[in-house]
Amino acid sequence: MNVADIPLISLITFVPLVGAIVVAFLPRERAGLIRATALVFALVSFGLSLLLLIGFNPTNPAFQYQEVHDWIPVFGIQYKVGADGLSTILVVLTTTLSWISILASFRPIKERLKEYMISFLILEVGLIGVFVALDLFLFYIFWEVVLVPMYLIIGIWGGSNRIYATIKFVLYTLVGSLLMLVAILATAYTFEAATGTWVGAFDFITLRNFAATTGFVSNVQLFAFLAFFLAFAIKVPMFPFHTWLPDAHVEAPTAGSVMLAAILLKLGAYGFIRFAVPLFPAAAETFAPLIIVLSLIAIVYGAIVALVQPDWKKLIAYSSVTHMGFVTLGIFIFQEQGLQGAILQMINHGLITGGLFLMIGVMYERTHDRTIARFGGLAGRTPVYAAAFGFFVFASAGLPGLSGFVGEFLVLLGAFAYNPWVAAVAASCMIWAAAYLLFMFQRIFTGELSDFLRGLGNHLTDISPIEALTIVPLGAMIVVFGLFPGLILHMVQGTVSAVLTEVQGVSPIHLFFWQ
Amino acid sequence: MSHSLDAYLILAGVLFAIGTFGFLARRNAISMLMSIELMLNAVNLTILAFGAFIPALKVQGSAIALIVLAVAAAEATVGLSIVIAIYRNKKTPLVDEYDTMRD
Amino acid sequence: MSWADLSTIAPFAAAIVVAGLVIVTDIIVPGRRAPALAVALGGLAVVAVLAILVGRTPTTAFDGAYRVDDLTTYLDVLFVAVVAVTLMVAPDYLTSRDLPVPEFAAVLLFALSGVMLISASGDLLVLFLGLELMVLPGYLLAGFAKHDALSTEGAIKYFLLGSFSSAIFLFGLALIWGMTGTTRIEGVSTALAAIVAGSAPLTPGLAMGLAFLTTGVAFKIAAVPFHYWTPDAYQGSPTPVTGYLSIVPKVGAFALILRLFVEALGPLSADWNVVIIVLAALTMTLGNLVALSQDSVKRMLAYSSIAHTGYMLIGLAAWSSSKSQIQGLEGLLYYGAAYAAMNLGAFAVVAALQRRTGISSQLETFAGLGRREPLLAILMTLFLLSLTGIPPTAGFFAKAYVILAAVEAGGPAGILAVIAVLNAAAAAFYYLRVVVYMFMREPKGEPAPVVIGRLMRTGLIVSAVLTVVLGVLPELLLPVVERAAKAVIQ
Amino acid sequence: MAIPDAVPFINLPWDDVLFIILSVVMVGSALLVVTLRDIIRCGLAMMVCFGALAGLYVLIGAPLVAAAQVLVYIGAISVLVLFAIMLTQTKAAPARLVFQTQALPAAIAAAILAVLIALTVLATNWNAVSAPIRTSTAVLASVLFNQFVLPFEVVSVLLLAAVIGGIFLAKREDRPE
Amino acid sequence: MPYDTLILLIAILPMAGFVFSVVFGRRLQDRWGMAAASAVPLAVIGLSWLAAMIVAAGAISGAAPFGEHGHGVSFWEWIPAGQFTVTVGFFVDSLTACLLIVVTTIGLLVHVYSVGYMSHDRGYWRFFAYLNLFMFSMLVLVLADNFLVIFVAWELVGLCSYLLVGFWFHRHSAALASKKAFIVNRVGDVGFILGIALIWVNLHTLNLQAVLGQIGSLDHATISWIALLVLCGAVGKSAQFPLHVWLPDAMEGPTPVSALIHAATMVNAGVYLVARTSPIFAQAPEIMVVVAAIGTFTAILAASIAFTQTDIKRVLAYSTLSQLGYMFAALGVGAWTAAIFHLMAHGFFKGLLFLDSGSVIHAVHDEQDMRKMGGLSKKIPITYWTMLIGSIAISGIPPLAGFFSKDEILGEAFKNGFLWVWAVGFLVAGMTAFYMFRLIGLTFWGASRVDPAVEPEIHESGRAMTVPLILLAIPTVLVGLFLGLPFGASRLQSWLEPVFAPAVSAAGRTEQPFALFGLDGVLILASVTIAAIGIVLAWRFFGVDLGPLQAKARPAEVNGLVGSSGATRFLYRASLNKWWFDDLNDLLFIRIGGRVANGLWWFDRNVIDGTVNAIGGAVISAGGGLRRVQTGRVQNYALGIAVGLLVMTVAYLVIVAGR
Repeated sequence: MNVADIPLISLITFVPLVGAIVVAFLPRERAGLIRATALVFALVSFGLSLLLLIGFNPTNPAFQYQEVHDWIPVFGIQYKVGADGLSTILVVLTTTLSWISILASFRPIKERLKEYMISFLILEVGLIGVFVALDLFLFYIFWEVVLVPMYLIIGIWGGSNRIYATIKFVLYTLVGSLLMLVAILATAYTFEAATGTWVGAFDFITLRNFAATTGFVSNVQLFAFLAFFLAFAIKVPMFPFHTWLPDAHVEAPTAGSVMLAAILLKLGAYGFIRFAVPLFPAAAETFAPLIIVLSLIAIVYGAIVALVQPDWKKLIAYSSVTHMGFVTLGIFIFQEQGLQGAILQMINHGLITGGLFLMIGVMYERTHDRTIARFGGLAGRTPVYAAAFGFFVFASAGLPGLSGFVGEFLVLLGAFAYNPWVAAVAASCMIWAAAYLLFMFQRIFTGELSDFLRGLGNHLTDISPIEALTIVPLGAMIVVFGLFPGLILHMVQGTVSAVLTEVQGVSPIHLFFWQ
Repeated sequence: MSHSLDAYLILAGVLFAIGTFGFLARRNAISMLMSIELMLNAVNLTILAFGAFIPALKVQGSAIALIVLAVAAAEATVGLSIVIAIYRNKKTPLVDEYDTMRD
Repeated sequence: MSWADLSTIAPFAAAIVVAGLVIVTDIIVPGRRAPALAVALGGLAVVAVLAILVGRTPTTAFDGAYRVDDLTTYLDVLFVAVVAVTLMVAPDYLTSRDLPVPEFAAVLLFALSGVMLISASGDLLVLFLGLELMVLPGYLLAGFAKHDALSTEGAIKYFLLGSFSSAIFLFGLALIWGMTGTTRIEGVSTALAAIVAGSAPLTPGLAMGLAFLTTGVAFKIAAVPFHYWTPDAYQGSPTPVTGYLSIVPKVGAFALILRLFVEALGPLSADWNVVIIVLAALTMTLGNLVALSQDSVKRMLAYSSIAHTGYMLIGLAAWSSSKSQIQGLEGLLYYGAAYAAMNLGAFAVVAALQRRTGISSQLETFAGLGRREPLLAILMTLFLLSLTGIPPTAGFFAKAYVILAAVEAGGPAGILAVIAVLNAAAAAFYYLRVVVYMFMREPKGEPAPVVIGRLMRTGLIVSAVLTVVLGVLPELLLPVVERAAKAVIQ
Repeated sequence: MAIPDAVPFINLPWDDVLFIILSVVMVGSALLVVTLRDIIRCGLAMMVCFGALAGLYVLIGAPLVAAAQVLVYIGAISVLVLFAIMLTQTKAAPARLVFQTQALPAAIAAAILAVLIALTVLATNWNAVSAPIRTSTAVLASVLFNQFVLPFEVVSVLLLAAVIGGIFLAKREDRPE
Repeated sequence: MPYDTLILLIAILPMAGFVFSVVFGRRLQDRWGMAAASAVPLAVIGLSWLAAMIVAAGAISGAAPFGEHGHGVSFWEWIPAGQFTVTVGFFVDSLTACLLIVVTTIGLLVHVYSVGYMSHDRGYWRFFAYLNLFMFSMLVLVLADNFLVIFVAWELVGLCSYLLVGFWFHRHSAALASKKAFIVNRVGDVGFILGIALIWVNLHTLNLQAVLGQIGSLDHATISWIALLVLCGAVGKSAQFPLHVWLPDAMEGPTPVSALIHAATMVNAGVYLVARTSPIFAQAPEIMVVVAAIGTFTAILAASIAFTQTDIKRVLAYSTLSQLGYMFAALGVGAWTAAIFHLMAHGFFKGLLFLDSGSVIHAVHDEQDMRKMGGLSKKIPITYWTMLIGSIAISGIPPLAGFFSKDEILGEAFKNGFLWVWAVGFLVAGMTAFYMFRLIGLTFWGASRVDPAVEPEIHESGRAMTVPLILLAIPTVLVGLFLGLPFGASRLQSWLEPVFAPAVSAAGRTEQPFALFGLDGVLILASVTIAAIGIVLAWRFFGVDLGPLQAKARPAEVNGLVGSSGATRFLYRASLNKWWFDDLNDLLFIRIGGRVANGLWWFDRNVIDGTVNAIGGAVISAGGGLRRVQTGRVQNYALGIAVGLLVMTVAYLVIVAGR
């Protein structure tokens, strides 16, 4: 059988599901077996995604490895998946962090291990699905599928205030996503009304061409874009919609936080790039100024608030707000470097913040406390841990040579071309980031060992090999992408130019209360 | 007067209204049941009046009325049996005291 | 009355015969539930088969009083299925409270015959009779646990208000007869079409008739503000009955709406559509809001069923274009099936928990279920997610369907769509609350172990499978639904 | 001797007079039904009311229905009701309040309803004929067994169901309470 | 070996050393001891010094492939983002060569010195790893041929500074200082990065040579903006006012670090950058003035503070600031060569001075307060003599390095018509001489105030430390004569002429011949005099013990002078409190900033999140309210239905009437 015939993407997507089912039938008491099985399936999916990466042809801007099966022909709804550069990168990111997170859950998770692994694998299915779905309906389904396992992961294995956090997370996300559902249906219907056929009404590629040629009527664009925007903005999360994030992060178990920060937040940005902007360019142009302002607020505001966080995880959570602010900024200046920077920033934030949360988890395992005030002088006691953490801290602060820098710089460059003052405000985050990150690092690692830590005695061991195993890949990638960002940039070049050709030169819709 | 449909209809309306009042106002389950019978009869009167004064309906009226009569009977049966059943449990026929379930 | 007529009404007749047979078996072998159940379930199978056979070709009998079309078949099969599952779920619950299964089955079958009559009626009087035949057994079932104060209380509330609304409904029918001079559905619609077409303004009498009819059906589908009976009746009834009550009479009433409003009063759709939109908005909003603050899962599900009435009404609200009309009806019918599967499942789980007497349906009962009864907990989660409308479940696709219709209709219906999704988001809160209790809370004290009989298990599995299948492969049902909808709107 | 075709002195046609009398009786008794304190009297008043109604039926030219009315209601239902009353009679009952606390709003609502109906009836043109059409029993029978045969059968089923369920609910099997 | 390889090696070797130390350093140290841990780092620096020297020689001599205008090597395309591409590459011309000489030489010596200085520290291997990393970053900084790559190195040296200043992280003060250094630098970097963006947006390239070549094509405003923004970066890195606050605190780091990073090399990066981009500045005269102003102000500000500091390293730190001020002033007045000249000279003598101070501190057991020293000249002679040489050099006494470089700056300033620059510079020259000899006096001369417990154990440092001192003393003496002998075009001028030619021509400057018996002579005389005055004053106040010259310290007179008038008292307090800059920052960024941050957080919890929760709460309580409608009484329900019916009827009547 020909290699091209292998439904590679479907395999990547559903191998974890198979894993979940297998795990479901394993005896509850065989913890080791359950762990191993989950890890193996995650690794298989990871390996397959690497095949995708290798087989992907960056010079071809089209969606590759497409699989199309009719699903609900009445409405032209298909099972249609495919990957362009962006999808491929994000899929690989997902599969990578999935197995890392599962590995990282080995020690912390003892309660209801089986349910945990099942939820986690299903979560992975949803995440990958979102990135490869080329049918809006399918996309929405995967989008919602992500919600449930995350809800359980936070709600069951989370911290003391987990239920509040998880319900907030779900409801908040639902409000956005359900409106998005209405928007998706409205879009499809508009297409059907215009062309007289349901065929392709949910097919992204068809819709994109439609948007490029005929274009959706302006009020549909406005409504649909706003709905999409709300859904994605909540997920990103953008400035006024961000308050679910700190709670969710603080309460979630380590691996949960990792997936949340590294992948879930990317869903929103991905949605913007893939759907919101190309489908409704005029509306996007219309609201771009507003979104840019919100992004700037997020960048500065998030950083300042992060400065005074008493909780280790909360601090990183707010730093996520800042970094994702860069992403949305980069997207909505509609400028080549900006968009590439945004995508790069997505990946980097995934790696870096994921790493940070893993590290925090490592220490939480020993201290069962995240109150920064109770730490201090850790560097003397756990030098390797401190060094590794410092590495991620500086990566997060955008130190050149590490991956964080290139993304931010490209966004700045784009922003500057858009408007120097925007760039100036955004650039100020270089100071902020340094401030809150180093302030945190200083409080936790330098000085004399705090009484609390001294009280832990021998529990306070340095990082263990298996933990290191979860960190090292991330660190390596951070360095590699820092020195050779081209690896990613070449992949996404096609996506970027495709999106920009959609949106550039489109004149914004004139609103009586706007512009 | 007895030759005008309106008279009968208004009469029926009044009867219906009285029935409604009884249903809303009485406390005793059985009185409420009786009120419902009044309302049904009001409807019957309407039907017959239509049957009598609208040629298109002529015979139908009576037929329908008969059937409605039977339905009313069936309802009464069920109703009374339920009343008896609950009376066994609650030892009172006063409906407004059946308010265990609320909110 | 000819043989042709008889063969046409065969399914309906069969249902009644089966009811009779059940009673006979009970008289032959008294005090044993197995035979009666066997007869009932077997009979139901026969009924279903007959319904499908007869339904292959649209026919009429009793010169148009009885009419079989695709809608009839679809609904009949649906109702038979629901009744069958109810019969699977109920026995454990009933016998543990020593309530007789045969009588239960018989009454249930009578109710079935009633609702089948509705779905097949081509005559307003038959429609009314069908309605009565559907609800009267309903009252009895509600009070079936006759030694339980709550059950009888629910029953009498249901009965009193029910017959009150029946009287109102009947008055409305009378006025329509007076206006149109016929009881046949086509007759009515043609007459009304003539009136509407005529330059003369619609008479107040017609308006009043519409008002009374709308009130009547709004009560039967438990639309706000005519929903008051629902929570009490549902909470009081024996749980399996609640499951049945929340589905068959509701969907039956919707069938009534299809026959009466869409067919007979079709020409006046412009008038009643407005009211429907308002009702829909009120219903789903109030249903969800009140459900938020319920501590008894049963009562919560009662309010949620009110909310779902609202969602189903969206299907009728999407009336602006003929395309959206079809779309809406299809959505409504699909929703009916989906709703049946998931709601029945949810109540089945509650029933399973309450198998022993004295177990309340308070949230506390569900605490830690995830540990004690993983299967039940997972199934419950599935049903609740479906009720929330999370893909890939039946509930999601149904919701999407009606919303799509509303979006197509645009205008006020479009706004209704937005209201609907906001409601859905709010609803997630109380559905997920149960999940929270099942998986994230530990039980107080030592809860009684749960025993699930084979029948019960089958019932649960069936509804679970349906819930998933209707979500993942809607293609299976869509053509059927489409034909059914087309049967109503030519 | 020949009866004058109008009542002396008030000079109204006989059936008008009858109509008035009957309707007054009916409405009056109906009001008693919903207002009397002693529920047994209510039952009796209901019989009277239905009797008057039967009279009206005759007047309207539906003697068969009138007969059925007398049989079913005065015969069956009322008796049933009276039995029920006996069964559920509590010593205290008559002493208790007759009306719900919301009697006044109920009255208002009912009044508005009546007025509404009356107004609509008057405002509507029912294109009715001026004289009631008499229905001969023979025609009615044929209609009933052709056009309305299905409803007729269904009603029997309905009654059957009602009876079965009714018996189940009402019958007292001695079980330890 | 071809030059390209050498150029690459210069930078790569230290990196290799760093990686090696990170991986094996710790084990080597635990297994084989200190020497093993430092062997590789030393070796790589030595080699890279060798390579640097060869390359520098080639570049200066203009040998092929360098020629007059230098030679570039490019390695790989770093960022390929559509039109925007950055290729990492190195570029070597005579300017680079000068920097290479300074950096590698001093770097090498500091490494050697550290072997002795750090020999008692457990973090020995770590220290060398950091040093290597720094060398790598610094060398990349001077070699890079692309603005963005410069920026990368720019940040990396910042990182190294952070790591090394905070080397003793268990000291709270060290941790704070390192953090402060990094953040303050970031402030400047923001300007720099924006400048880079501005350059690209206008020229679509970031290649150094290309940009400098095309800069003329831009309009004046843009050029000025670019210059200003680039200046921000320079000011941050070179600790010029107002971003000077980090440098004194940076003295928390080990002394070799202070010598290498905070005196000889990293802090010069700003000077180098401005010199490197001289064509840009040359076309933005207003900005040049700004540069000059910043430089002069910093020079006098720092000098004034240095007067009263008692921590030996802080005195040197402030003198570094003030010398950097000189360099900026030079850049501002267009005396680029002079700036570089002073940069090199200062690199050597300030490096020397710091290493000396380190040796002193070592001798008196980690005591840095000069009030607890004195009379050390006999006990640690090598340190003493080398430090004396350094002080003379910095004071601008001929014929040592400082004299030539400083005089060239002052002379240029005067000739280019920046009289105010000259005047201040002139004054500062005197102040410098004064506080340097105050330092010498307090430390080496007079009676010993050393803690008696330590007194007997004071001894000269080991050879590892003294040899570098001597080696550094040599250039301190000779570099001026060698490079800057002003008759005709000095050697350095001839080297750098091609580099600064475009700038000079753009600024429209013409080199006047040097006139010893003319203006220049007068100026030289003047500055030498003022330096002498400074020294003499210092002797008068703090004593002298120099062969024939003998005098006692006169503290009373110092106090008398300070107390003489309100003005003097104020000046004294101002100097002591560093003109309250730290307090100002503390107020602005710690107190007020903290308030703002907390305020925002409150806003976040109570307003934004509050709204979210409020909506949820409202919905739920609405449900709670509505459920009361369900009274449980049938009649109430019935009434509800009846009312509903009435409303419905009316509604329909209305609707129908509307048709």
